Amino acid sequence: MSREITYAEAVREAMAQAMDADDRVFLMGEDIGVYGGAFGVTNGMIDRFGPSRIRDTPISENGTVGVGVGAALLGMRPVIEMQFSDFVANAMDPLVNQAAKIHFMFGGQLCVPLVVRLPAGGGTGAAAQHSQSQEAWFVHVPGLKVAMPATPADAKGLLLAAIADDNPVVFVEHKLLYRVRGDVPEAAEPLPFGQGVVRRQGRDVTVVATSLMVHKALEAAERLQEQGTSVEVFDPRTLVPLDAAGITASVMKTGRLVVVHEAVERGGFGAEIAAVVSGGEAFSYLQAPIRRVAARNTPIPYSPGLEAAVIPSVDDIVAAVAATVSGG
Amino acid sequence: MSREITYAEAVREAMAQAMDADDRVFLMGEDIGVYGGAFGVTNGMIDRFGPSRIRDTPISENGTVGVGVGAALLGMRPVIEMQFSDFVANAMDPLVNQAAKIHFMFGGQLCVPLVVRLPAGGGTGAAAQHSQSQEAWFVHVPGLKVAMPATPADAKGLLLAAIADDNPVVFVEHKLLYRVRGDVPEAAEPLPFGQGVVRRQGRDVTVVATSLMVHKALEAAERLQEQGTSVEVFDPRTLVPLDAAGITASVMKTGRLVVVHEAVERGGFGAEIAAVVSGGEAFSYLQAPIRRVAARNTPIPYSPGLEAAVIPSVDDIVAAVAATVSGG
Amino acid sequence: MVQMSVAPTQAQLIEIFSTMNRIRAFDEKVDELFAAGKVYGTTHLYVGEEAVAAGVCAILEPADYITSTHRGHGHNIAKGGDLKRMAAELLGKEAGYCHGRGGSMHIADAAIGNLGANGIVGDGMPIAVGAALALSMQRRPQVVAAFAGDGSLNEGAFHEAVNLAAVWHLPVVFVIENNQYAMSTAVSRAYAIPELIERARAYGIPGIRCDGNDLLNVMETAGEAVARARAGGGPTMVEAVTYRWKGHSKSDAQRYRTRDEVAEWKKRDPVAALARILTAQGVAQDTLDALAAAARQDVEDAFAYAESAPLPDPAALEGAVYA
Amino acid sequence: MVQMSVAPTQAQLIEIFSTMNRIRAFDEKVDELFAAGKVYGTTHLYVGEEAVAAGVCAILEPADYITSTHRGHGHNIAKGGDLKRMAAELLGKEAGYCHGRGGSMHIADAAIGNLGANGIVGDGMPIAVGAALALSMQRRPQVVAAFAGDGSLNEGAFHEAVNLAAVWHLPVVFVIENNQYAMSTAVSRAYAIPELIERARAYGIPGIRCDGNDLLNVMETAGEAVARARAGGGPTMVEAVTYRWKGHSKSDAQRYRTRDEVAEWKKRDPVAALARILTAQGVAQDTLDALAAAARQDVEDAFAYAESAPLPDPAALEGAVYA
Ligand SMILES: Cc1ncc(C[n+]2csc(CCOP(=O)(O)OP(=O)(O)O)c2C)c(N)n1
Ligand SMILES: Cc1ncc(C[n+]2csc(CCOP(=O)(O)OP(=O)(O)O)c2C)c(N)n1
Ligand SMILES: [Mg+2]
Ligand SMILES: [Mg+2]
Repeated sequence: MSREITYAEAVREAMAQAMDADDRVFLMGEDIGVYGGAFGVTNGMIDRFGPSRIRDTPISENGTVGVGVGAALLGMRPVIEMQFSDFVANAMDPLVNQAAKIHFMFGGQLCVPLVVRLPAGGGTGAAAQHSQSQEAWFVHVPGLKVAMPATPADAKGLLLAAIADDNPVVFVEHKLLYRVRGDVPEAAEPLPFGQGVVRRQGRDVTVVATSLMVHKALEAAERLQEQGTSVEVFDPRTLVPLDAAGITASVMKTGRLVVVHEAVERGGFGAEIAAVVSGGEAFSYLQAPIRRVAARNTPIPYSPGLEAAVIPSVDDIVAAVAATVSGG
Repeated sequence: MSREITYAEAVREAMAQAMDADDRVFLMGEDIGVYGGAFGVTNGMIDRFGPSRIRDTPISENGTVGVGVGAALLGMRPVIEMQFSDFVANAMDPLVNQAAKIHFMFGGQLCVPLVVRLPAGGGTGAAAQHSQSQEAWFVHVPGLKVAMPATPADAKGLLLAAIADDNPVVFVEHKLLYRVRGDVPEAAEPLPFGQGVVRRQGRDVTVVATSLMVHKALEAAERLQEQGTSVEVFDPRTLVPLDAAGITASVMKTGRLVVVHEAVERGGFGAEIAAVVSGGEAFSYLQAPIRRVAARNTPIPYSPGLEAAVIPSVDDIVAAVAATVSGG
Repeated sequence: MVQMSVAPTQAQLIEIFSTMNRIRAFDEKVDELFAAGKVYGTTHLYVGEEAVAAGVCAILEPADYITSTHRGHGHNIAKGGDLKRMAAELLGKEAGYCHGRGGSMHIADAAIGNLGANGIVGDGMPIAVGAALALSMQRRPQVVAAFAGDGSLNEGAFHEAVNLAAVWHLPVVFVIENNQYAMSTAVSRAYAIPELIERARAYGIPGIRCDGNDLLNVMETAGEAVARARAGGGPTMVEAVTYRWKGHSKSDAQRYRTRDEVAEWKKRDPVAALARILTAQGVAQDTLDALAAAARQDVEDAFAYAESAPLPDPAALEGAVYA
Repeated sequence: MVQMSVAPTQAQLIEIFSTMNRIRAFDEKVDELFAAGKVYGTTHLYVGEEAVAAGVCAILEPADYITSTHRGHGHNIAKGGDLKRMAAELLGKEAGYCHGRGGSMHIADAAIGNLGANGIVGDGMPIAVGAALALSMQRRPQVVAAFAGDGSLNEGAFHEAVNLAAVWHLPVVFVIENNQYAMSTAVSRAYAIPELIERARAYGIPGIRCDGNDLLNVMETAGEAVARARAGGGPTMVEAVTYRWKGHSKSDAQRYRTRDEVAEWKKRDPVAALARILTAQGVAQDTLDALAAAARQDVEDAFAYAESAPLPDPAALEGAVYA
């Protein structure tokens, strides 16, 4: 059974179902209680689960993630909301130097089943310190897993899997997706990590896109179809583990690749995808350079026209795909 | 005039000359005073410049970098030593959310001439929390520049340039390079950022390597020469700005690319180079997949045999180049 | 202990009254524009807290520095900022302080010593300490005031910065605006101490609490702290107890507090309180009304200017990242 | 206030004496092996500070938890750790606690409640607070002791963690090993306060200082703190004043302190002090000598075992990253 709910509702439902099923699951974050979180994701949860399990924290991102690690070591399954993704810069140390390494470093004696939810991305006029997309940092940290769901159903399924995972998971949600609606199963069914999905079949070019950009890529694909270009849109859904096989297969079919993400281009996850493809089996199938469509290499500016110019648009994707298909 | 000194001496000399020439330059860090820093880089400087300009800090990486930002706003030129690169995880917020964004975010009113020196890398048996190579994080942050010198002369010249730069610079030094000797000019001559250097000319394959790996790549090239393979070794020296033109030209000449760095492969800077090349002019010259030689996707383990297995070796480079040249 | 020796003159108080009215009028106007959907992004309003910024900045010299917060309009106005450039920034215009790159949360005015508002809670404090370090190394006589909210004292940045200021004995004053809440979190839920200045002792620096809605008390307290800093006596923490009248940001259902509580605090309006003092000193009500009206007019003019100002050109962005 | 009601029995003291000797012997051996170039990497020795770990862990129940530091060998031994697995870890062997992946700075023993040494100064404290949170949510009776150095109290991690423990009233004891220096930095250069427990008040929790070289004083103080935590009375900060005899780590010219100072502190040897107490209680010197010799022998045996143990297989690494 499924029904249409929003992405925010899907995230909330995943957490609530996990909490119903497992006493060890609890939430921590700033203003997640009566306030319901800056984006309303935890709205009402405190009424149902109480302030111990929907645990408002003081403004202490570093301490909160560190405490999450400690609680996880004793068998709890904390789910931490960063109020904005940007503030995870304050918690890099416990995430990277503790959560990610403990299992390995202590020879497997302990594990850290911790989820850190990051409301990421721009498009809200919140400017440079409230609009970042930092997933590439975490991809580069062995010991972390990274999920980046684009749809309500994926948000629910992947979050259930993240909470059930014995490893620390960075869970990237895009603020502009929270209100997006989609069909979501009622049951608590985790979606496996590492399995991408072909969102749209196509012949001429593969577009690998993440999070909000999946939707922009699909819109671009519609437009390109009208121009006679058949675009395959691939959504990896999790960045670590990555469905390299899925991407490779798609590129081997189409012979062309465009990677789209909202994070700034330089050093972004698109580089990793380009490296995986240009370093692998699909290399010899490539008929054109791999193009990246990503944010310009600037902080996110405030003014709507500036912000729109920095963040990739449907037009940008259309142009990049067209260039890739026409160029050789 | 130049003479042979160590990399550590070159770093020290750059700082001392900058301090002699400019009152605004000063150093902050943990135990950089009488102790001389964990790696002896600032040895003796306190005797010459005194405790105000060679400023020992309490163990407060976040605060120290934040304070560095504030001092830079008022015209000082702080050079901060992280005792180990790993601890910069504690200072991501002031570096990323303040230093990198202030100039842009405030419309150019202010600038942040700050240098953060990171003794990075493994090979010392210091294990997971004292051996990381995190340069890829900073490459992904617009507003930061990133230098990664491989030789004493570059260390000196690039550090002089970093200190003279009006922007925040992340300066990555490899611990195992500190004792490496090389010819270094006596004069204070800054080296421009964004200019890579061909360390060795070759015809068959381009190896782009950074920091300590430049030396391993050169050693591998020697060996490969004996097997009849002519390797061009390219050292970008700075990652931001990147000498993309230099890399592209080399790959257009050789038709093959192997990227080597010590950081873990997934999401590493090698991905960015692969993306630059596979997305640019050199794409159609590529005769083989782009290979990456990098640390395995694990934290750095302690035991010498384990550590050596994780960090790229000369053998690994030789094997990757051989495969690239023979595979098509 | 250093004390402010002279009470403010009436002329000074009248000027401060104007400042507080400009702050009030500016943020009321911003509130109105946001409610009408005319401004992009979000904002944090200073209404009800005017005496803190106005009192502290009245004590500072023009050449002194401040660092500000996400709730920073009042700080910039009090330090002498330009309403037109503020309005233009909020409307995302090229004429704004940041050429539209910053918006409400990122107003800085280097020329008047405002080293910047900050979207990251707590981060103004290390920056202030660094500025104070620069002043001390440069042997300059200025001091730095770091505005910070009650919510910011649990950040590591606060802790590390205040300790560095204490150990290095720097000319900085930490002005903690205790407006009772950090977003939805009451001070009592974030701290196990009755007064925030308890924290000062942990770093070996003086802490003084004052009524943040009482301009004279703010000035007296800031006066002591600034004088100490300027005399080489090191940092002080000032806790100014006040209240935020509006929601935390653009959208806030305010489920964490009661209407009664808000109403109670509105009775302690800092602007009205200063008006009463001036009236008691014999200043005519008409004069005060005229000053308030002039403040509102300045704000109207600023936004009128801003509305007609041109938008920035995105082509300039990539060249704007590096100095 | 909760007090430790019963003084330790002689049998207990003798066991603790053995523990302290094992700690001493272990780290003296490690020092010797490093000096001889027989161990890879670096290490931080606990010689001179044995009474702190031994005293605190004597108070803890076996099911209680600790978090440890870079200077962690003593903590693990005091909590009941296995010398063989420690020695094997230092020699990078598969039989080590971490299968050679961790080394000296990363010894954990989940089975005895040691949640791990830590290479990051300060980071054990939030982990301890998290463990205490788990215990409190799980309604279990255990407590957590977080060992931390004097240098760690200026990290944001300390600050945020202690505040969370205070606000949430968690069963955790912060054991601050004040050995006078953080690497080369004397406490007086890193803090503008005379005693580190001054920090406790800033979070609204009790702080108690004790002589870290006096086992009975450590036990009494830890006893009070642990009893409070176990009784639901929330966190306590304990400052144990002690001294590190050896250099900070493998290589340290010790330019920041004098030989005289070190010699002065060596006169206050905590192991000798406990020996004197036992002698005064009538325990024969021979018995004490035998215990010390047995401790040294245990350490020799452990390293002999470790030397002959097999190295780990790198092939296992990639499968070891994720649980
Ligand atoms: C590091 C960080 N964490 C969280 C936030 C989100 N946030 C913005 S303002 C705020 C509350 C701040 O409270 P306080 O310091 O008391 O200032 P006030 O808003 O009351 O003026 C929060 C949680 C942020 N901007 N930065
Ligand atoms: C975050 C971080 N900063 C710096 C270091 C380097 N470092 C390791 S131990 C140490 C001194 C610690 O002093 P203290 O806490 O007093 O412990 P002690 O060594 O005296 O036992 C330093 C600076 C580190 N490991 N982690
Ligand atoms: Mg507040
Ligand atoms: Mg110490």
